Order: sequence, then structure tokens, then C-alpha cells
Amino acid sequence: MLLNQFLILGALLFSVGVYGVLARRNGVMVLMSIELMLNAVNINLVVFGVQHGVVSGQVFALFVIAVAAAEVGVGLAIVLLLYRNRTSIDVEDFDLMRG
Amino acid sequence: MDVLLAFTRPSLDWHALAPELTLLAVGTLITLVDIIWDDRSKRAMPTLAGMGLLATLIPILTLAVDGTERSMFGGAYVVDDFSLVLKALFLISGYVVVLMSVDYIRDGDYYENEYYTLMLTSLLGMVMMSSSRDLISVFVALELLSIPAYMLAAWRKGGSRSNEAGLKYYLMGVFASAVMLYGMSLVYGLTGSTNFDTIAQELGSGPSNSIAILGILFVLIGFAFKVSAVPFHTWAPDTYEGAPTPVTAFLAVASKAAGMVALIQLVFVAFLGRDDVVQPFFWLISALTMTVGNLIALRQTNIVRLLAYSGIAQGGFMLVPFAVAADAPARAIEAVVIYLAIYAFMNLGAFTVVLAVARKTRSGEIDSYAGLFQYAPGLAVAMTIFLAALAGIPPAGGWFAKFGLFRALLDAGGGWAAALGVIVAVNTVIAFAYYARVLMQMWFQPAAEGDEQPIVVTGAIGAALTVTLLATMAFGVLPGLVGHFGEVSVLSALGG
Amino acid sequence: MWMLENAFLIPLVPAISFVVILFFGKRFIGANRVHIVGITALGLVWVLSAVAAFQWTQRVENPSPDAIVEMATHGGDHGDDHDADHGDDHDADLAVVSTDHSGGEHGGGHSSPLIGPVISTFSQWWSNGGIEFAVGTLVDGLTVLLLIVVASISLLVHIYSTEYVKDDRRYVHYYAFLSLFTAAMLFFVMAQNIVQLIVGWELVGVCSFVLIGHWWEEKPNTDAALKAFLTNRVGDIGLLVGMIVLWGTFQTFDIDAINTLISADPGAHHLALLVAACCLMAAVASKSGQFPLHTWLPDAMAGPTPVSALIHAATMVVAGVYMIARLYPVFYEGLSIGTSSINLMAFIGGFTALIGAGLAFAQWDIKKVLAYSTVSQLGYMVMALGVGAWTAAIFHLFTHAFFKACLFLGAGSVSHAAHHTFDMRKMGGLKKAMPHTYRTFVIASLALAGIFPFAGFWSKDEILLGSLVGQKNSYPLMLIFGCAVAFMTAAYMTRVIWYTFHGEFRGHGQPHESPKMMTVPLWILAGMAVLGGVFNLPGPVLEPFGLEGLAHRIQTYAEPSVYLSGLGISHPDPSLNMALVGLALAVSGILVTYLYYWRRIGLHGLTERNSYAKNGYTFLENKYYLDHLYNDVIVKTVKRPIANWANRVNQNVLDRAVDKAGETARDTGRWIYKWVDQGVIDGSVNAAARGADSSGEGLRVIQSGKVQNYGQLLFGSAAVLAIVFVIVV
Amino acid sequence: MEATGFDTWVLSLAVFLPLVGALVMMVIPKAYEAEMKLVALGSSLAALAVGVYLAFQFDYGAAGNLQFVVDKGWIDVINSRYIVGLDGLSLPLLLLSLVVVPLCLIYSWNHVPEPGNTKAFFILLLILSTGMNGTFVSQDMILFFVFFEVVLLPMYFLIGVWGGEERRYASLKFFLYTLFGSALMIISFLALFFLSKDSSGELLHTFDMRVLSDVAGVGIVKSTQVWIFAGLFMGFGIKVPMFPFHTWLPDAHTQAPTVGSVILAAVLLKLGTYGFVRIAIPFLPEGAIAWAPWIGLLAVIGIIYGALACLAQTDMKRLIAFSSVAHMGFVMLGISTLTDFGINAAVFGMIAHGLITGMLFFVAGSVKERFHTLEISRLGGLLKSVPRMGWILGFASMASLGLPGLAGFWGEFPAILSAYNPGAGLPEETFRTYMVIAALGTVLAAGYLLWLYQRTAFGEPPEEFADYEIDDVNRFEWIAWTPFLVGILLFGIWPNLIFNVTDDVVTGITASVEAIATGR
Repeated sequence: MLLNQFLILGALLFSVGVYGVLARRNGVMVLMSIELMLNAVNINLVVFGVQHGVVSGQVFALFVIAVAAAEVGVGLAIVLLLYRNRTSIDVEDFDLMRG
Repeated sequence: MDVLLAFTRPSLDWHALAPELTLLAVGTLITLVDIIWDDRSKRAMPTLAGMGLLATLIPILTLAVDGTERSMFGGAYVVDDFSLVLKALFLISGYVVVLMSVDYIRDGDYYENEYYTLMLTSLLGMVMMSSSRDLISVFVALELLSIPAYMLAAWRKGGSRSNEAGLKYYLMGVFASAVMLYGMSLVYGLTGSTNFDTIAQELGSGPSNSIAILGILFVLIGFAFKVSAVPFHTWAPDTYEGAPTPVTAFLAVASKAAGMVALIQLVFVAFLGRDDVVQPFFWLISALTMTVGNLIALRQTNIVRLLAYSGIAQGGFMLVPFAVAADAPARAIEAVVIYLAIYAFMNLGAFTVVLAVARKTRSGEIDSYAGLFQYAPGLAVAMTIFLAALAGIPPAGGWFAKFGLFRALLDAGGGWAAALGVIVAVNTVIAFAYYARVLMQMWFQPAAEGDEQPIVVTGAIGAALTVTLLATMAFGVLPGLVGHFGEVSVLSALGG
Repeated sequence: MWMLENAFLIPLVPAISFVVILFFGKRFIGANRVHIVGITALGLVWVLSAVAAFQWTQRVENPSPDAIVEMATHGGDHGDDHDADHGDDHDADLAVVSTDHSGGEHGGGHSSPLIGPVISTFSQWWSNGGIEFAVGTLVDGLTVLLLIVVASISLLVHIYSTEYVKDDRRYVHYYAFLSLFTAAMLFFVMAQNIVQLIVGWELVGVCSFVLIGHWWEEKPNTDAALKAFLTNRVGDIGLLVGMIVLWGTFQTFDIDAINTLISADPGAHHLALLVAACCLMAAVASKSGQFPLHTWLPDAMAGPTPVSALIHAATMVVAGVYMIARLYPVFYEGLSIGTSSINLMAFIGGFTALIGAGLAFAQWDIKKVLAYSTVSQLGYMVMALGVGAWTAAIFHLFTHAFFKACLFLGAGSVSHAAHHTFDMRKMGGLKKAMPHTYRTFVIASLALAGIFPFAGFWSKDEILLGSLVGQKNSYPLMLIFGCAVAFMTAAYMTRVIWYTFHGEFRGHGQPHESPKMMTVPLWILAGMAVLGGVFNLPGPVLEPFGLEGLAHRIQTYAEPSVYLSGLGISHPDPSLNMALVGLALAVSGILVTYLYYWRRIGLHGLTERNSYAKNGYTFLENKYYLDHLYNDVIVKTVKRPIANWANRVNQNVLDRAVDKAGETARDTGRWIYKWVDQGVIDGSVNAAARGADSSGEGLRVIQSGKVQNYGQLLFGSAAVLAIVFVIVV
Repeated sequence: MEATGFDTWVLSLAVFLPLVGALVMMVIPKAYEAEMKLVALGSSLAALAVGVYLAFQFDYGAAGNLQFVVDKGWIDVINSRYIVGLDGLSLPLLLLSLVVVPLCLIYSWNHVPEPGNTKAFFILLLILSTGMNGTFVSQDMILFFVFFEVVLLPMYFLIGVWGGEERRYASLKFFLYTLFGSALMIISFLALFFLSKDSSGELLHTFDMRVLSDVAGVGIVKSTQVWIFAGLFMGFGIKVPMFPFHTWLPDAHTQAPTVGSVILAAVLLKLGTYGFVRIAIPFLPEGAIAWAPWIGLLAVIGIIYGALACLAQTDMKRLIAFSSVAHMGFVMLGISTLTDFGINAAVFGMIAHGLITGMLFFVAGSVKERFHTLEISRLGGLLKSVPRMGWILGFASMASLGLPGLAGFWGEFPAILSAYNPGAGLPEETFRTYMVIAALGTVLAAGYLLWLYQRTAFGEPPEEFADYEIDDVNRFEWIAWTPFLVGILLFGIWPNLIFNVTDDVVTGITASVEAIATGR
């Protein structure tokens, strides 16, 4: 089967996600990018699972999806909190603490 | 596809799961109580949480007495002495943190019940972590302990520092876990299994290919982030400074310990075959972490931030044994476990004193400790003992932890190990240089504008101090106690 | 023989008196009566020493069998040398005896049996490396001789001081330390092993330090004290090293053992002995004021005069000479005195004698004159030892102690009369004012000058004789030195007498004779200055009276023939010519000076007789020739060139060198401290600290506070690690 | 030999009694100052009494082997045990530290230096005492290490809280220096633990110092021994302190309060030299032989260097501090010869230096207290203004410059002498050169001490102190000082008091070194 293609897709998605996390300033966009990374992982897991002919891959993927949802929930909450206090969701702005 | 259909209900060993279930129950109970008598219940919450934690220790004791090693879910979840020791450690440190939190949370305008619920949940994650022997369970446990921690870090809703702390912790956390997951996926892909033992066999036998290396590295990095190892430490200082002090203590001790536990299982069980990757990686990381942490700590003026960096450096010390993981596995595990145990108490103690002092001075600056010895000799002496322990000066506990490191290194022997040993020695000296700055303020300086009214130490904080102080001194004078735990944990961990 | 075995009592007595005076003096005895304690103690010491001396003579005259050195018995005596040595001892005694028989052939050689020293060791003193080191006493003729000298002079000085330092600000301390010094000196002379020797050596040194600095309120005194102590310390390097070399060579500290071993086979360990001897010479030079370390001695005159008499004339300064005599085999073999015709010791001694005498001319301070004269005389003794005339040296030590002490005390008495000045230009004409002092002073001077029949004559004569004959070869240069010094000594002493007692009184105030307490000791010493010689009269002198049995008493009693005969030392036959020459030199020295200072007295109009000058016996009367002689010969050749040159060298080179040494040391110290210690070493330490600090500061930029930088760092380093590992592993 | 009955715990009693006193003091409220002082003094005197008892019970015939041995389990996981024992080498040093502490308490009875707080001051002194006593008797490397380190913090606070102007800098420097050394030291200990084999080639895995000195490093190859010794050298050499690690000493001494300096000089420095004799040399003979020439070199450099630095000082206390560098140089020279002669001398030198320099620091402290300065140029005429103190200063200086008949001489002379023929396998010429240099050092010693004495004690007291109300040595000072003075004189007159005790142990140590050296 097309293992490599899937893996390459996963790698690309992951890279895009990484780029987004590191480059986008909008907090929400950062969260989205993280989702991208996680989904890249999911693709890998599923593909490998099929490759090896075991289900653990899919199971793992399901766990990841579930957890990702929870994470994003928390993430959005925090961003919201920040927006309330600082009326900004630009991650570059938050550097009260440094050094 | 018949694979999917052939689902058989896994056999549950309730005794083995008793601790987790107890925690879960207490957590839920707190929420229920809150829902039912919301405000009137506030007073009871800390007690309830504390009781819950202590109650959780009971099944652990029974399991320890029973002593048989229990394994579930095809070896994904193991209850052995190693895990029990660490569960106990998590719970006790959690209890101390609760004691620390009581007044702090009560005085500020915080949600109390949720606070304790979340803390218990996070502890649940840790407790699970120490039993996980499978990529999936490790991942789940990690997230279970992290996600509540993200919220706790941002608990001071009003304070923008706290929010920022939360944000940084969260973003870095999920980013790191994404990286880790990617690594896990690669490892899984190579081995076709999520079970550590299988992974170990596959990786050990399998040829060295770059995918494996990539996978291993990414996984390790994910946890290196958790234990705030340089260069993945950057979140720690900011988060520590911003988060509520008890939470900081919690992060600095419990969650770091959890990361260490995960690393132990990964390195000593899953990746032991690939010491060609693991050992150099940790050599580098630990050396960097110690040195950078200590050096930056030299320049700190805020006590919490100072402790944050000192914590990073301590983490570096804890990582040292991993650098000889394959050469001297037993000694290495022992060293890490011992270090964790001692570190938990001495660091918690230090934070407790910070908390107590902050209640009067309302400041986190080191200068605000001037003349502490004059008006609060008790606290000053306690702080001195904790710092001495952190610096590794007998008879306070820390020396035995450091001793464990050297022991592991020299047991492994060889030039690299010796070199690392010397680096550790040098760092010990640097470390004392900044601990001494606090000591100097406390002992050598007169109190700021002669304000000499003594500090009120509330019951809870007093209790926390007593526990930590006793433990620290006991470990220093009779290291046999903690040494024993180290030993038992080793046998099982390597046995499994 | 009881006294000889328990000789330790002798130093014990003054030691006790020291403690008593120092701690109970003020409170119980009374500050102005402490001298009673001291004098009693010293009296006791004197009696004990006398007894010891008597018993020693008995031991020599009719020796008990155990006293005579036989084959095996002797080896048992030294407490702490190894069994290995006993074999050597065996040979040693064989050798001793054989040489003893052959020794009879030498003229002065004694044929009496060899009398071993009385060695008694006490409870183990210290143990190291399994070896135990004893403390004990070694008593033989040399020891008892020194005992007598020290005891007598110390006693007299004690008595004399009661007047001299009456109601001094620190009367008690003064007497306390006189006692301590006496104790230390006695301990030193009866040392049984090298370590005791060193101990005593240092203790007398520190006593002299304290007593020189007795009036420590004035800086010059303390400077002098420091200078004395430090110069001696310099010599002590030699002492330590030399002694250590001896230890390393013979593996024992026991003096008796070392001497015996050397005289057993003189040839062995020549190099080691040479090194040891040279090192020890440095010690001698510092302690006994030999060139070039003599400069402290004149400064030491800052102390009270009785102290100068006791310490810096009679006893402490001869410690060096004593040590040479005590360890004579070491030097004899090391410097091969027997065979050479010039050697380090002899030269240093002779040269010191010469420059000392020369310097004595250039002084106006009477005590300085005497000090330099002491230097010169000590040089004489060292020279004597250097040419192998052991007995002569000790004999001279004996006589010199008395008349030089007499001179110093006389000088003290003079200054006592003349307003505590020592400047001869402020004296003069004291003859009438203080007859006792005058007479004793003159007698002592004659003795020093070596005029027949005074004590100095006999001892100096023996030294000159010794250097004339030498051992295998004669020592011509030493003879020349000796003669020159004999002449100069007479001359400068006469000068002193003139300036002090004759002419007009140039001081102010009314000079007066000193009280009895001072004059009586003077007379006793003067008596010794007259009679001192009889203790070692040469045989021929006595034969006419049928008393030859009394000849060479010191040689007979004092000489440790046990050791020396092993070296085959011979004694020259007395020679009348030598004696006459020596006498002539002395007399001429006196006459020349006399006529120079008293020349206005009826010598005019006799110049035309100078053509008969070649008829030796009248040439002294010739005024012109004498003027010429004194001005050109003495003044030009002696005073201006030698004395002035020596003086200049002394002040500008040696003395400066000593002082400069101190300053340089301190400058070096400052430099090293400033640059090396604080600069380099400490600097590097602090630099390390600063480096850590600043690098910490630098690393803080990582912590930019921007979460995305954190992320970049995280992922960047992850990527880098990955790449590195993929490539490397 | 295993002790029985009372003897099994009497030694521990001597070690821990002061600590007990300290704990008792902690619970006494500040108000009851008199009681606290009594408790402190009482406990330390009790410890001293026990020490005296030990000294009487001690079997001097068998001084070579350990007595009052206690061997109980302590940290089983690392096979480290609580082993304490007393032999001829430990006894004198233990007694020294037992004697010094109560005297220091007495000295600071009524005038604890600024900023006061008698309670803390005495408690720290007592803890210090426990640490020192323990170090001298422990026979297990880990135990030794712990006691060795226990000493640090109290001293750090003594200097830092009660010290002079520069106290922060000085105390930190002292601490970091020593900490660095001990970190390397513990590494070496562990290396010994893992590497040392018994004669049959079996790995021992023990920290028991008795065993390790018996096996004398057989089975550890020479190159390894050299490295391990290097670690120990850092650990002990910094403590001694040896040139060039000495720079913490002058600062620490100058800034420390009087009793701090006294204890530092009298006992703390000895921990280092003791370590060399007790651990470094017997455990690693080959390493010792390889290192000895260099140690000797550093030692003689230290002698000359310290003396020269002394000549440069303008501050009395700092001068005495540097003199310590020089004197410890003699001690180390003796040790570096690896001969029983030299090491005996070294041990004697430790005691002597402890008494003499301690005495000097006492005097310096009292002078400072009376004249509020230690500037040599400003002082003067002590013999006039405070005659007794002046005499004591003179006495101590004379002892310090190695005057025979006083204790100093017996540390110095045999040390120099031993360098004449060093132990087997050491270059003779080199050491003879050292000998001469060291002898030179004695002159410089006389130089700076007498110079100091002349400037401070002789002459007329300067005008600026004319109106001061200055009293001579007071009662407390007499009580505190007399034992020192007596000791200096007694050991000087009868050195065998110490030589006799130490000799057996030392001959044992050197014998094994000798065997190794000549064995191959």
C-alpha cells in the first residue's frame, strides 16, 4: 500500500502545523496549527496500524482525538481569559515575565 | 477485520486499581459536595482533599504489603513496588501542596472546590503515570496530569501574570506533546506495538535507522519538556513566577516528578536497547541543564524565579543518571528515585517558607528576606536547612541525592562519566553561590526599615513545614530510609 | 663521680631561679631584692661546677677501670645508635688505642690512658619512626672547663649588676633573664646530642635578644636586638642543615657516637663531612661573630654592659668555638685540617682576627672597640682550631673569657662614672678618679695584648706556635695574620687606655670610683687575667721548679683525647723563639702607640741616633723614626688602609647588606603579595566568579518572554539534535 | 579490636554531647541567657571530660590500632556503616578540638561580637565542635565526609554574621572553595569504593577505612591511583590550605570573629592534613608516591611564599593568617616525605600550630577589642600599655618562629630533617633542595614575627590611645589562654607526649607505603 505517501502527507501536515505554531501571532490560529500537528500524528498512527495489521494504531488515534478536543477546550478558555484581561490575543504581546 | 470483532473484556484487578479509584471518587465527591452546598462547603474542601489523599495511601500500603506484581491490559498497566513507591511520593507531595494551598486559596478570591478537584485529577494522572508501561497509557496519563495543571497555572483569573503563565505553559505543553506524539507514532510504526517490552525487543534487535532515532528523540524531548530540561525549559521560569505559589510548588515537584517517572520507564524499559542514542542525549541535556540553570539563577532577584531556575538545575542533576542508563541501570534508577524523593521534600519545604514569608512581606524579591533571622529565626533556620539540602550539604538531606548521582556515574565508570561527575561537582559550587545570596539576606542583613514584627505561621503551613523539615533531616541523617525505597523500586522496574 | 653523672643539676639551678624570679620576684621577694635569688643560685652553680671539675680531674688522675676506654664497653654508652654502629665502635676503639701508642711519639702527645666522657642519658625525650631519642648530659674536660668559665663570670656579673643596673625599670626581668641565659648556656655546654646542642644554641640566642633589647622603649636597641637575632637565624640555617647532614650520614644524634665513628675511620664520608663542616661554619660565623656575619656583635653593645661582658664577650659568643671543639672530628676531617696548609676555618678565623683588630682602631666608642677586639679574638680561636691547635684554642677561650669580661666590666664602670657615655672623646684622665678600674683595666689590657706573664701571653703564644707548626704542614698565612693581630691588639688597647684614663678629662660632671660591688669583681677578674696562664704552662717553664707535673693541665684534662687521638693530632713542642717573637710584637705595639701618644715627653733631640736604628734594641727611642714608623707604617698601612677600608667595607657593604637583606625581603614580600597573590591567584579566583555571573546574565536573553521564541528554541534544538544524531549515530 | 560495655558508646558520647547541648539550647527561650551559656559550656566541658576519660582509658601500648571501636549499620543500601574508633593519630587531634571549643565559649562569655545574639553564636560553636570531633574519629569514608561537611555551615555563619566589614565576600569564598574541594573528594571516595580490591582480587565495595588502609590500594592501577589521589588532593589541599588554594584563608581569618579564627586555625585546617595522613596516603600509596614531589614543591613554595606575604602585611590578623600558610607548608613538607619521621613531625606540627596560632589569634582579637584597630603601624608599646598581653604575644611569637623548647620547634625541625632522606621511591636531590629552602623559611619566619613584635610591642604606646581606658588580660582571657600557653610549653619541653602516641600509627602507615614502593 501507499505507506510512504501517507507518511509524507503526515510529515507535511506536521511541518505546516509547526510553522503555524511558531509563526502565527493570533492565539486561535496557533491552536489550530496544533490541531494540524496532532492530526498529522493521527494519520501516521492509523497508517502504521494498518501496515502492521493491528488495531492499536487506530485506538491510539482515537485517544489522541479525544484528548485533543479537551486540550483545545482548555486552550480556548485560556485565550479567552487573556482577551478579557488584556484585550488582545496576539501571543507576541504576552511578555510580562522574562529573564 | 475479525481482529476488531474478537473483543474480550479485559480482566480488572480492583485491588490494583484501588488507589486510582479512590482518588477519582474523592475528586467527584468534592464536585458533588460543591454542587450541593456550594458556599457553605468551602471550609471543608481542603480537609476533604487532604483526607482523600491520605485515604488513597491506604490501598497503596495494602498493595505494598501484598507485594505481588500485578499487570493488566496486556502489560499496559503495571502495579509493582516501583510504581507504588512513586504513587506514594506523588500523594504525599500532593498532600503537602494542599496544606500549602489552604490559606493561600482561601485568602485570594479563587474558586476553591474546582482548585482541589483539578489538583486531585492531576495527581490521578501522575498516579497512573507511574504504572503505565504502554505508549497509550503514558500519553493519556500525561495529558491527564497536564491539562488540569494548565488551568491551575492560570488560576489567578484577574492577574495577567497568572494568565500569561497559563498561556505559556499551555502552548508550550501542547506543542511539546504534539512533537512527542509524532515521535511516538514513528516508534509505533517501527515496532508495531505500543507496549514497552515489545518496543524494547523490536528496537534493540532492529537495525539503527534514522526513523528510530527521530522517534526516540522526539519522545524523549516531549518529556524533557515536562522536566524542564534545557533547552526545553523556557516555559518554566515564567510559569513558576506567574502561577499561584502553591501551584508553582506543585508543578516544580509533582509534575516534574511525573515527567521523570515517564522517562525512567521509557529509557529503562522501552529504549534501553538504543543506549547509543539515549546516553549521549542525556549526557548533553543534563550537562546543559545543570549549567545553564545554575548560571541564570545567579542573576535572579525574585525568590520564586530563583527557585524556578534552581529547580531546572536540580532537574539537570536528576537527568545525570540517565546518561549512564545502560552502563549501570540499577544504580541509575536508584539514583533518580532517591533524588526525586528527597528533592520533593526539600523543594516543597523551600516553597512553603517562601509562602509563609510572602504572607507578611507581600513580595517575592530576595531583598525582602533581609533580617529574617532576626524576627523569624524559626523560618530562617528552616529555609537554611532546605537551601543547604538543595545545595547538597550534609547533614541536610540533599547530599545523599547528589551522592547517588556520583555513585551511579562511578559505578558506570569511564571518562565520560567522570567528566560528567566533575561538571556536577562544579555545578554544586555554582549552585551554592546563589543559595548563599538568600542565606546572606536572611542572616547577615538587618531587617528592611527595622520592621521586626514576627511572622504568623498558620497551622496548615506549620504542618507542611514540619513534614518537609522532618523528612529532609531524616533523609540526611539516616539516608537508609529513602535508600531502601530506591532499592525496592529498582528491582521491580528492571524486573518488569 | 656523682656530680659528673648528675650534671643536669647544674643548669637546673639557674632555671629554677629564673622561674622564681620571674613569677614570684615582684610579689614575694620584692622587686629590688631579686638579685639575692640570682646570686645564690649562681653561687650554688659555681660550687657544683667546681665539684664537677674536681671530680673530673680525679677521674683523669686515677681513672677507675670503667672510665678508661676499652674495646667493647665504650660502644654501650651512646643511647640511640643502631646495632650496626657497634661494629664500628669496635674498630673505633682499636684505632683509638693504636694511635694512642703511636701518639706517644709526638712531643706534646700524652701517653696517659684515654678517658671516656661521662655520658648519662635520662628518660626518653622524644621518639620518632620507632627510634627513641634520649636527653642527657655529656661531661668531659671541655665541658667542665666551660662550666667553670660560665659559672664564674656569670656569678661575677650578677654581683656587678646589683650596682650597675640598680633601680632599673625592669630589674626583675633583667635578673630573670640573666639566670635563664646561664641555664641555657650550661645546658648547651653539656649537651649529649646534636638536638640538645641546637636547643641550647637557640635559647642562648633568644636570651641575648631579650637582654640586648632590655631597654626596648628606644628603637635603636630593639633594632640591634632584631639584627642580632636575625643574623643568628641566618647562621642557624647552616646549623640545621649541617646537623641534618650529620644525622643523615651517621643516623644518630649522639655527639659521642658521631665523634667516635669519625675517628674510627677518618677517611670515610669525606664529602658529607665537608658539606656539614661548611654549613656549620656558617652557624659559627653568625654566633661567634666571624666574617662576614660579625656585624651584629658591635650593635649588640646596645644592651647593658654587664650583659655585653657576660654574653657578648665571655660566654655566648664562644658557643661557636665550643661547637667546633665539641664536634672537632667533623671539622678536622671535613676540612682536612691535618693535611692542608690553609682551609676555610683557619682562613675565616685569621681574616676575622685581622679585620676585627683593624676595625678596633677606627672606633670612638669604648664598648665598640672592645666588641671588635672580641671579634678579633674569637677569630683567633677559630683560627687556632683551624690550624689544628685544639688545646690552644680552648686555652685562649679560657683566658680570654676572664680578661675580656674584666675589660667590659671596666668599661661599664667607666661609663658609670662618666655619665653613662661610652664615647672615649668624652673621657680621659680618669686614672686619678678611679684607680681600681684603671689598674684592673690596664692589667686586663696587658693580658689581652699578650704581655708576659699575663694569661693572654701563654694562650696566644700557643696559637702562634700551633699555626707555625701546624699538623702535617705549617700554616704560614695564619702565622702572618696572627703576628699582625698580636701587634695591632697591643696597639689599639694602648690607644684605648690613653684616651680613657690619661690626658685631660673631656667629659663633664665629676667622675668618681665605682662602688665595691663593681670593683671587687673587677679585681677578681684581673686576678684571673694575671694567673689564667698557669693552667696550661708549657713543661719547660716549670722544669726549673720541678713542677713539670703541672704542665699542660688544660691539655691533659680538657682535651677529649678519646676522639682526637683517633685523628692523630699532635701537639707542637714549646718554642722559646716563637714566644719571644710574639712578646716582641706585643711590646713593640704598645711602645709604638705609647710613644705616639706620650711623645711630647722628653724624646726631643734624639733623632740623630736613627742611624743606629739597625741596632734593633734602640730603634724604639728614635722619635722621627717612630713618628715615621707610626704615621707611615701603622697609620698608613694599618689604620688608614686596613682599618678605614675595613670600616668602610664593614659599614657600607656588610652592614648595609644585612639591613638591606631585611628590606629586600619585605619589598619582595610586598611585590609578591600585591601582584602574585592578590593579582594572579586571588584574581583568577574572583575572575572565575565574575565569569559565571556575567555568563548567567548573557544566558538570560534566551528568556525573551515571548512564547513563540520559546517554541522556536524548542523545535529548533529538537531538529538540530535529530540531525546530529542521525548523522553521528 | 571491638570494644565492650561502656566503651562501645563513650566515643560517640564525646562526639555528640555538644550537639545535644545545642539542641537543648534551641528550646531555651532567649530570655534565659545565663542558663543557655551554662548549658553550652556544660555540654562542651562534659564532652571534654569524656575526652579525658578516653585519654586515660586509652591503651598507649597499642596506640597503633583502633580502640573504643563502634561498628553499627548506618546506610545499608550503600554499605556504609557507622564506624568510629580512636587510635594514636586521632587521639591528640580529638583532644585538641575538645579543648579548644570550651575555651572559645569562655572567651566569648560576656562579649559576643556584634551583632550579639549569644544563643545562635554558642549553638553554632557547639555544632561546629560535633563536626570536628566526628571527623577525627570516624572510620567510614561516608561518615567522615558527612562530619567534614557539617563543619562548613556553622563556620560560614560565624564568619558571615559576626565577622568584619568584608564578611559576606570572605564567608562565601571560604564556603565555595571548600565545597568545591569536598565535591571532588567525594568522587574520589566513590572511586575508591568501586575500584579497591582485596589481595585476592575481589572487589571490596566498602567505605570502611580500616579495610581500605589494610589493602593499601592493591589492585588499583597506578594511573588510576594518581587520578583518585588528585581528587583527594583537591579536597584536602584546599582545606589545609596549600598554595595556590590558600587565598580563602587570609580573608576568612581576617574577617572572622576571634573565636572563629581560633577554631579555624586550631582545628579546621587540621582536617585537611589529617585527611592526607589518614586517607590519601595509606589508601593510595602509589598515587602518593607519584604526587609526593609535587606536594613537597607546593609545600616549600607555601613556606617561602607565605612568609614573604607576611612581610607585606599591614594588618596584624592578616599577617598571622598568612603565617598559617607558611606553617602548614612545613606540615605538608613533612607529610610529602612519606617517612614516619616526616609524618610524625607533621602531626606534631598540626597540634603545635593549632595551639600557637590559636593563641596568636586570641591575642590579636583582644588587641582589636581594646584598641579597635589591628593596623601594625598604629599599634605599639603593648609591653607598656598591656604588659601581660605583650609578654604573651612575645611568647607565642617565639613559639611560632620555632624556638626550641617550645612546641613549634618540634613540628618544624623534624619536618625539615625528614626531607633529607625521603621515603623510598622519592627523588632524594629534590627533597634535599626542599630541605634547604624550608630551612630558609625559618629565617623569614623569625623575620616577620619579630618585625611584628617590634612594631606592636616595643617602643612607646602611640598618643592616640593615651586617653583610652585599657585594661590588661582579664579573667576570662586568662582562663581561656592558660591551657594554650601551658600546652605550648609542655609539648615543647617534653615532645614525647605526642610523638609517643602518634608514632605507632604513623610507622604502620609508612610501612605499607614502603612495602609498595620497594615491592616493585
